Amino acid sequence: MSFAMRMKLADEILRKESVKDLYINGEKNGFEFDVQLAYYRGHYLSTIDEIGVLLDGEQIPQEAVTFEINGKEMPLYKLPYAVTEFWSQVEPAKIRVLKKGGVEAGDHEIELKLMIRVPYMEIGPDHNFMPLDCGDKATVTFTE
Amino acid sequence: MSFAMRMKLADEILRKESVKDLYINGEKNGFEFDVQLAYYRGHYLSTIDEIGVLLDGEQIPQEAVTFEINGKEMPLYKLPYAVTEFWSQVEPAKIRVLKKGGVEAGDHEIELKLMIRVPYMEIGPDHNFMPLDCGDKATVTFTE
Amino acid sequence: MSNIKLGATLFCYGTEYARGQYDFEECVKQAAEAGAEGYEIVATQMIPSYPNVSEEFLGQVEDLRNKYGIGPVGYGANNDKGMMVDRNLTDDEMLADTIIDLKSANKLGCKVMRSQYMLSPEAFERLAPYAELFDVKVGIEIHNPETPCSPTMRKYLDVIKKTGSKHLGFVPDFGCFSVAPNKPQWIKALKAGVKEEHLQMAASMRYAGVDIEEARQKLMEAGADPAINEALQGMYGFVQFKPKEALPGLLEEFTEILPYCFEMHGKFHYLSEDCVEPSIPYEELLPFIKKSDFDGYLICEYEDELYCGGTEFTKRQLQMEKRILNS
Amino acid sequence: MSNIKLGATLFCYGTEYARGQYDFEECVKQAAEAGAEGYEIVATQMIPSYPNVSEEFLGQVEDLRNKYGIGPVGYGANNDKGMMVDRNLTDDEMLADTIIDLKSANKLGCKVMRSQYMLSPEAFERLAPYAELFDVKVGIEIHNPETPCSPTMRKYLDVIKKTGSKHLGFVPDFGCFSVAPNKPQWIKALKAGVKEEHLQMAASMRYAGVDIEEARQKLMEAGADPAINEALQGMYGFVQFKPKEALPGLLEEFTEILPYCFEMHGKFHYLSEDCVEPSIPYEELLPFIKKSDFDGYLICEYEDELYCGGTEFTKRQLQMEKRILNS
Ligand SMILES: [Mn+2]
Ligand SMILES: [Mn+2]
Repeated sequence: MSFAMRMKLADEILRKESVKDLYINGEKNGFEFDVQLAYYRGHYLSTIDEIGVLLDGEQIPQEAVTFEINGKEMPLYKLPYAVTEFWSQVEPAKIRVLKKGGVEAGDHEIELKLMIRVPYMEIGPDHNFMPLDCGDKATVTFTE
Repeated sequence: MSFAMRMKLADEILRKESVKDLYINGEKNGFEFDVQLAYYRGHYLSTIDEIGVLLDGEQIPQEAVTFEINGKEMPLYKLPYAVTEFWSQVEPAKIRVLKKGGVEAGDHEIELKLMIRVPYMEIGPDHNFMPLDCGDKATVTFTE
Repeated sequence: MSNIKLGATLFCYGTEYARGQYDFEECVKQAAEAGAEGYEIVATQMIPSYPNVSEEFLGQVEDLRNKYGIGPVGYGANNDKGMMVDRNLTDDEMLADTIIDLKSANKLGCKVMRSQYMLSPEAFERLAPYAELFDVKVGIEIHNPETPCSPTMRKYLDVIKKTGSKHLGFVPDFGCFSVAPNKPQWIKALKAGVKEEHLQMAASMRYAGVDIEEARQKLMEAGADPAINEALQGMYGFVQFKPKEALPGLLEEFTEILPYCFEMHGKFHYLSEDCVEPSIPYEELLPFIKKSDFDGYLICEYEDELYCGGTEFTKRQLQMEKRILNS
Repeated sequence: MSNIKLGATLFCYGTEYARGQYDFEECVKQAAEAGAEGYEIVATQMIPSYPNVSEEFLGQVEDLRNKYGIGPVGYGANNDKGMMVDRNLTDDEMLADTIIDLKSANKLGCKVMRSQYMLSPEAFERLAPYAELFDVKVGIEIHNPETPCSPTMRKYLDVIKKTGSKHLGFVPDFGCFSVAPNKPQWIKALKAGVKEEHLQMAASMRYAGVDIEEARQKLMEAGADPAINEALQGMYGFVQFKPKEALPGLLEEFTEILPYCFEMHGKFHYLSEDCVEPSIPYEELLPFIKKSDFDGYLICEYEDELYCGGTEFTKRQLQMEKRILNS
């Protein structure tokens, strides 16, 4: 599938001002950020076909990333199965990334890959639905 | 699998005193009741292998039954997929049954069929886990 | 004698809502100010605890009814057949989900629910007793490129007639009566550098029923900017259009399903200051409905393809509808 | 020199908790009154927002610490490999879930987490850097019928040695040192009508290593009540036992893994008023640990097979442990 819909209703999907260091036992050991669902309606998390985080182009291991909505912090692997977890388009999800020692001071590019199936737009047989690219990237400055 | 574990820690799984008529637009059109998870710990709903309700031995259509925990009222078909919905053993679920005209006055037997896989007790290869029978039945009196 | 009430779907303010410019209250307020007598709520868009309605949200809905004088009259359901990771939902499952929607519609006090044709005719048929139980009328939306009596819609018509249920019917979306190109796509293409002559050429080919691939090739040969592709896709997709001469035939189809309509979507894509929708023939449609026995809400529905917000356009749409209906 | 702290798992009060006789606070209070210096919490049993720890629950835990003087010291994790409908979780998935457990353990201030061998040695190995990040030591529980150096446990020992991580280790459950039949099952069988002589016969065959099917057949031939089957299943299952002569060998195995133990489960099934566990050799085990370099909590753990509640037994167990350790 080469074509994927995009619907960037809001300027920022990945919210720059939400990017923060993540602390464990008082020390920087990762980062977190908020992301809004880039569509005019909400979706069950089970419509997520692909999700992942890259820092400066490098893939973060899936087990080190969590996704939180509705007060539930979930491992990424569960999202495509989460048929009862509805993501409202006006409630940003919080993505948390574990990274030993945190992110070095300076500019870094954070990328979220996020592909969704639009579950009421069937475009072919055999479970074929309109793909929606909800990914985004942003360059942010981390401090000491 | 002929053997299934039972762990009726509490006397009543299906709580008799919780059985009530269900009203739609002011008229009796079903019934509801609470059920506790019959095990010493909670489980993800995705461990449910089988669930259904019978009234006086007659199966209620699956689409007419819902299961509510954590403020979410869900159709039965979703339960075996609900990998992020955790059912605490001390928070009863509410089962709601749609039935046109409600239940006639008099004694009736309500049965809940509920089979769960104990997900940390592997008893064989190929996704074979200890079956747990969490079902129950109760005879209750409905009034006019 | 018709009894047409005018409403708006809060979906009109979808852009403002997504950007955090409007919260739910502001959407209701704007719909009231635009002149809507009631609103449709797209459940997946604005119900915080979707698919269930919490007591908290219900309380807010009632507060806003007291404050602005309007409440929900239509429940916009989606039918997410593709929501599971590895397979389509079965009819049993689609039915079960739609019953949850019925509960929520009923809780909100909506007497009408819009469903989509992802709900199969077979599941729709099985829904009838439940729709009756909750006293919520469920209408399959007839959305462009479908027309009132296109083969797919005819299957639902058969079900409605077969069951004889007063709780099954249609919600025609006026986009299905488009007889001219979609204005926003035209504007977007021009902005993207496409020449007007090439857009005209594309529209002519569409009127003439030329195949999309052939049209694309001819446009490329004529030197059209590749940015024309999005507009072309639209002309053959969800905003396609027929020649004006097709209108009598469409109205004939409309006549056949009208007895089964209890809500309509007054779709619009653009309304200049003179309040004319360039692609949808409101001057013909509204008098036609006025003469009919239709009793229900005409819900105006702005599709914001320009991402410019629906506030001003929705006011114009309701003005336009009133003007035509009162003339 | 050992440094043994005495704790209790709130699982001891599982029956009272399930019946609504005790809420979470009462469980903590009872553990404190029984003399525990800290408690283990089985996450799937008592964390309301499992697998996450809410601020609300954390607040309650801190309130109870102030009120009763004890807090959580061990996090009992389950490893639900079979939680998905149609397949087992992969190592990647088991690892991801266990990291969520680490977060929750850390949030509760637990320095030790009990895991189960459903978490494969390979996933356990990959857990090391995360356990270090959160500074939570993760121990695989050695549960009857496993023994400290049984083939399965040896695989984890290899991983612990290979990684050299101070954050990977074992939590031996003393049930693995059983050298006599389980008392509650004996009691239940007698109540169900089984004759004592048939239970004795079953135990003798178990000691002698007779195969379960052969044992069952011999018991039936001897006229045993079929209710003996549950007891027999236990004797060959999770509450199996070895002859007393096997104890030195077991303690030798224990010696090999002791450097990697940072928590132990003082399992008990029954404690009469004289405070003796009929199947687990505490008189030998506790002096053995006292002489070692073990530094951590000995968490007493009542397995309530009689559904009679653990309140009284847990008090006795802590008395018994203190008596032996202080003698
Ligand atoms: Mn519409
Ligand atoms: Mn244990």
